[in-house]
Amino acid sequence: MLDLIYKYVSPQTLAWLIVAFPLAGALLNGIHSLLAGRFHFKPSKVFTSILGVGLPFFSFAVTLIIFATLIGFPQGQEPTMITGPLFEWAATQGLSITFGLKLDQLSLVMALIVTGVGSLIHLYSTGYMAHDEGYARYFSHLNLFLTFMLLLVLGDSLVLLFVGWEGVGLCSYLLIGFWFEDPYKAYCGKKAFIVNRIGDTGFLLGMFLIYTALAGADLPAEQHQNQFFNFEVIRHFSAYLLPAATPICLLLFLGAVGKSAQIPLYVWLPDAMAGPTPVSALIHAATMVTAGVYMVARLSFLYVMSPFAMEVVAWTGAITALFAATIGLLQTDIKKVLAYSTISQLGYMFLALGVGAFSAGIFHLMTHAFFKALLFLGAGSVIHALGGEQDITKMGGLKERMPITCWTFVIASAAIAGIFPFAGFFSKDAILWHTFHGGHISLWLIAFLGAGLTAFYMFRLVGMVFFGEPVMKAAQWMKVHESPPSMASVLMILAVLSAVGGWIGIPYALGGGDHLQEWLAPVFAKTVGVIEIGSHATEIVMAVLSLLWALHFVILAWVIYAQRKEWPARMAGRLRLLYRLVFNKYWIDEIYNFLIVRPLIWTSEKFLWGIMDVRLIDQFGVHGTGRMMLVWNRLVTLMQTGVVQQYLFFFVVGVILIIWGMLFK
Amino acid sequence: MITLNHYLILAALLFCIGIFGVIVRRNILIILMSIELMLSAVNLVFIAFSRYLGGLDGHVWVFMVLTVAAAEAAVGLGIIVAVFRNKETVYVDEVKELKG
Amino acid sequence: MTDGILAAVKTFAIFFVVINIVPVLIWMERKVAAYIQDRRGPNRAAILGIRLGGMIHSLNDVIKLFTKEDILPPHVNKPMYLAAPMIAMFVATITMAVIPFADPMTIGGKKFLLQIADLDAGLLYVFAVSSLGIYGVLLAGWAANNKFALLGGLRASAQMISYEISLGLAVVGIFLLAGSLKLSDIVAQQGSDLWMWNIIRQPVAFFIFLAALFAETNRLPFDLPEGEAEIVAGYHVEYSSMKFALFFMAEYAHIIVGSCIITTLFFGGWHIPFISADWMRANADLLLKINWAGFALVSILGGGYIAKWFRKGKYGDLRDFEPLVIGVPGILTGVGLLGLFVLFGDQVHLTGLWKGIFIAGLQVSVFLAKALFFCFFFIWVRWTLPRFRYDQLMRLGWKGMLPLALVNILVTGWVVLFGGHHT
Amino acid sequence: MNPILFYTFGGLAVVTALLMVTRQNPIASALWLVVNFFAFAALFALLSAHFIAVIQILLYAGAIMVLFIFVIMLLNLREEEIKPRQLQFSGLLGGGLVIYLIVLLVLGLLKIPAAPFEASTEGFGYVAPVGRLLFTKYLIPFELTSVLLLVAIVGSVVMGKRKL
Repeated sequence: MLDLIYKYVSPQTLAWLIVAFPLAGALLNGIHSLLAGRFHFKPSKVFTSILGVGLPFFSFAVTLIIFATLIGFPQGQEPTMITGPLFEWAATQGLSITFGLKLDQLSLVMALIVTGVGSLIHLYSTGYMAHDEGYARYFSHLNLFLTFMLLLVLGDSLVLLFVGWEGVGLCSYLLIGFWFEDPYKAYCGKKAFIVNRIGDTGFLLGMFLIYTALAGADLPAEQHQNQFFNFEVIRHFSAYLLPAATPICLLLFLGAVGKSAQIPLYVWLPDAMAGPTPVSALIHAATMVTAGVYMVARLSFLYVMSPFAMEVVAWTGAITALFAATIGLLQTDIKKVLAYSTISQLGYMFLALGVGAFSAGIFHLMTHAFFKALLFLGAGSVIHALGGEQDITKMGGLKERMPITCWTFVIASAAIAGIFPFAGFFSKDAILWHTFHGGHISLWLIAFLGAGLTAFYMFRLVGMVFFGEPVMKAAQWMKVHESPPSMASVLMILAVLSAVGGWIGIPYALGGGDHLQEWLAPVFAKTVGVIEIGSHATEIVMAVLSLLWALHFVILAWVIYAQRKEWPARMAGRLRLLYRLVFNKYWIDEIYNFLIVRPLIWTSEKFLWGIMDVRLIDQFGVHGTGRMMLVWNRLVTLMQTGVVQQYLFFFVVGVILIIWGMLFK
Repeated sequence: MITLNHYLILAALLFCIGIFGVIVRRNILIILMSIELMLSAVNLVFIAFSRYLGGLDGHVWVFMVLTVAAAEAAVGLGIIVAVFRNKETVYVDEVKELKG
Repeated sequence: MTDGILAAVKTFAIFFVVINIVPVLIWMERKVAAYIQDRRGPNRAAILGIRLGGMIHSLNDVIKLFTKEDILPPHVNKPMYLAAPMIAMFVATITMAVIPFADPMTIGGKKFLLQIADLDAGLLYVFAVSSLGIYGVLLAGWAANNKFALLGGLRASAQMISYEISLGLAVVGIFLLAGSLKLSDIVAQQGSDLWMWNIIRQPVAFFIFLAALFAETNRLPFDLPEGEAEIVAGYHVEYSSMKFALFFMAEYAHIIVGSCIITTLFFGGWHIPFISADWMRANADLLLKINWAGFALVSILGGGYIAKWFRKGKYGDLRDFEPLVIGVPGILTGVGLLGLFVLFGDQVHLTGLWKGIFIAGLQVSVFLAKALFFCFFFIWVRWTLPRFRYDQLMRLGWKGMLPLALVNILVTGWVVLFGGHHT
Repeated sequence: MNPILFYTFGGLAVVTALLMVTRQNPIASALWLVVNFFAFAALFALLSAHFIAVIQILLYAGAIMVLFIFVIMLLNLREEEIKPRQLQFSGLLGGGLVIYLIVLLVLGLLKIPAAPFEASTEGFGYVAPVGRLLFTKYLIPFELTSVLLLVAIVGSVVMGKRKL
């Protein structure tokens, strides 16, 4: 089969096709949409759907082919395929940037997640967005997002990664503000964009630092050919980065913090829920937000050089995990709960990276993509069914009306809560085990607590939405219906993935082969405290412990929110202050508003605009230039008499002066 | 014996006479003729150097200059006729439309 | 130094020939005009009853113009008024400088050109000089301070500028074929093979050139500068006596020059068809004998023919004896030559200088014969075709002949490029 | 390099140039310029540039100057009237300036060591070598002149038209 394919196309071409397919979709749909707007016709839904869904699926298929190819590599030979640079993108004296792809184990896993989950969500969107005005525009943006995301994960240089990084940021902005007629939603898009920019500043500075460190080091030119941002080059010369490793890693991590919504830059993610739900599922849960994780994993060889940076990553992740989990406990908006859950889970991934368990982080990234996408899509299904209702206090008992959604949602919740044998159990357990085993007991404690809270708030959600008695009026209740097949089928596929997706990473202790770990290992740098395989007993004990801990919270949540609905109110009354603190998300947004946003606006308006711009630049710069021109003009017009002979006269005077200079110097 | 310097001085003289014509005369036709004279003086330098150096490149450039002179005369006379049609004069001091 | 003297002699000789052909041409014009118009033409002026078919009339004209009062009108611009006819005549004759009349003779191992100057850019020289011809007309028209003259001058300059372009472009094909601008090269390239003559190889160029030449000489059908029905006499309306004569001579000199150029460019110059110069040199004696005998026979027969016209009492005065005066010496000369030929014909062997002179003389005669035919052609056309209107003239020049000449260049270029005629 | 010929034609060129710029009558100016061009042609011929000499006559004397005279006649220009006073002053100033320029130039050129000519080679300045150079080394400038001429043709036609 593979031989047949490679008879006609080279692997390199195939690799490019992965990116090219969604790009083609984006362009075609975009043009379609633009033409429709220009010439006032209704964009064809069939055309848009076939292109918008078909091309990502093609992309997925191509990724699978390449994956199969790489799997088939003989033992010992590193299954890496770097496609040759397509073209030189920018070249200066000391820097050359080529446009090339790098397909190795890590990027391929990412590409599979992106195209696989992405394609499913595209399919789902055909149902969810069926009645929307901007159908073609939506798919154009979504395809464009896929393009950039693939570029991000497949790019062979930091610059290309950054292109994808910014590109997905742009698409995120476009899609959050997809319904831009609503000022709040447009505001949310803006907020996401600006907060991300803060992180990107750090990212850029980190890149510059890498360049200065490498370009200033007088390296053999034939080995790097000025491609200082190429991953291979950076890796090859990483020793030269040692002195600057800590600032570089921290700055790059700032970018990751922004993109992956970690403390303190997580504030945009909950607001990003303003976009269509499939967008939340794809971008703000499954793919884009994991870009930071991918970046840190990709540059693992850099991070291991700076233990301090690793500490920072780990602690940031752990605190975010717990902090977001506590906020998630009391949220009443179904998507907000999931948003905070996403932040929390991303925290776990960073924790894994921070303690050096890179493959565990990627493993969790993968399982998380499955179940979080499923959760969001399930939530979308519910919202769709309820006609846009998002408040979980007004739901309940939906199990009766939409069984498929309900049970897939339960599977996903079990997965995220870490219930055996669903996907999340293995990945989360791997993180916890590596944290514990790496000697980070305090981190482990925080993560362990967070894991319990995760189980609690997830089943609180399940309980409040799908179980118990319905609270809505009968008329409305009768309208609730199961989602169309296009959506339901996606839910089921993802449910299967959430259930079994973790099995490729079953550790040796539990009788598995830890395939993912094996597969990814060559990509990552070895951390200082190498994990030995051997203490299987401890590992099993830990796993059982965390399972019991999660189950305990599941049951607790179940009891409280499905059976004893009066308990939460009573608890809130008793812990009034704490309740208000958590319910209002620790007033973080307000604090930011007070400390940063308002001073910034004040300075901009009063000083930068009122004084700098109007007084200085306008008066001296803009108008001043004009006035200077007028003055000069008057002087110069004196010379333009219109009498050619005078011009020649002056010309001759000049010639005489020159000859004078030559004769009598 | 006649040397290159003789030719150069002769060309300089003729060129300056051309300049004199351009500066002093009011009749635009004569100004144009003076310019042709200047061009010819330059041609003389070209030819003299070409002869001195033994190459024919100077001849080629004279050829180019002649082409330019012909084009200049055609366009210049066209302008003069047009100006005369509008202003009934060929004196440059009476045509000052381009005054700043 | 000898070169200088030789050049001066040649210049003088050629000028002399041209000046002396002019009266002949004038006579020819009158006679041809007369016969075309079915009348006798001039036949009154006579010296001792000898009229030479009216040729004495031309002599009369010359004397008249020389002795006429030289009027200088008061309203003219004097220097230019005087300069104009000189320029006209000067320009008309100096073109002859580059025309090769015969094969170069070799005298004592030294080459002797029957041509004043064999310029490398000979053809360009011809055009350069002919383009100067405008000055005479233009200045005459302007200096006369007469509106008819000015109109004539303006017409002349516009016409000459317009047709000069066609004139120049027509011959581009010729020097593409010859690969040279030297007139002697062009003649040599045509050779004595009739099929190599440019009249065969460049017929289009020939007709364009011919028409443009008519315009350049201001002859009918392009004589608008002096169209007497419209602007009296055009540019020379204010001229009289010898100054007028100069214009008059310049016109005929132009015709001669033009005929010489046509002969050179299109009709193989001094070549005799199918008889190459080498063959002539090898068989000089035979040619001499043929010529000798032929000339003798022609003299006898011609003299006899003319003498037969004698009839006593036709006029009742000296004119009655004119045929005898011409005819009898002709017969006697012929008989004498024949006798000499019979006596010494076998013993004559041309060698060295004499041979060269004989061959050159033969070639010059051939050249002149061809040229005179074209002079006749000019006159023939003049009395056959009507005058163009001014707009027709311009349309023909710019829209007819110019594009045709360009197409001719293009086609010739292709043929030269692909036909392997590279030189 | 005959000194007599050089001084004859050089002197002729200078004198006719001076006459050209000082004549009141534009036709006289033009005619003196024609004579001047003949002197130039003779100087070119002295420098063995026969082709250029002929071209000089053909183009300048035969075409350009005819155009000038034609235009002068067309506009029916008469003698130039005497200039206003301030223009006379500026003319004087310009004349002085030019004379000074001449003095400077001649002084400068006299400083240069004399550079005698060598004997010219056979065929120097003939049409064929110049043409060969035109179509090989200077092909692009040569072709560009055709564009220049086209522009000039279009320009003069446009200006010559009363109404487009």
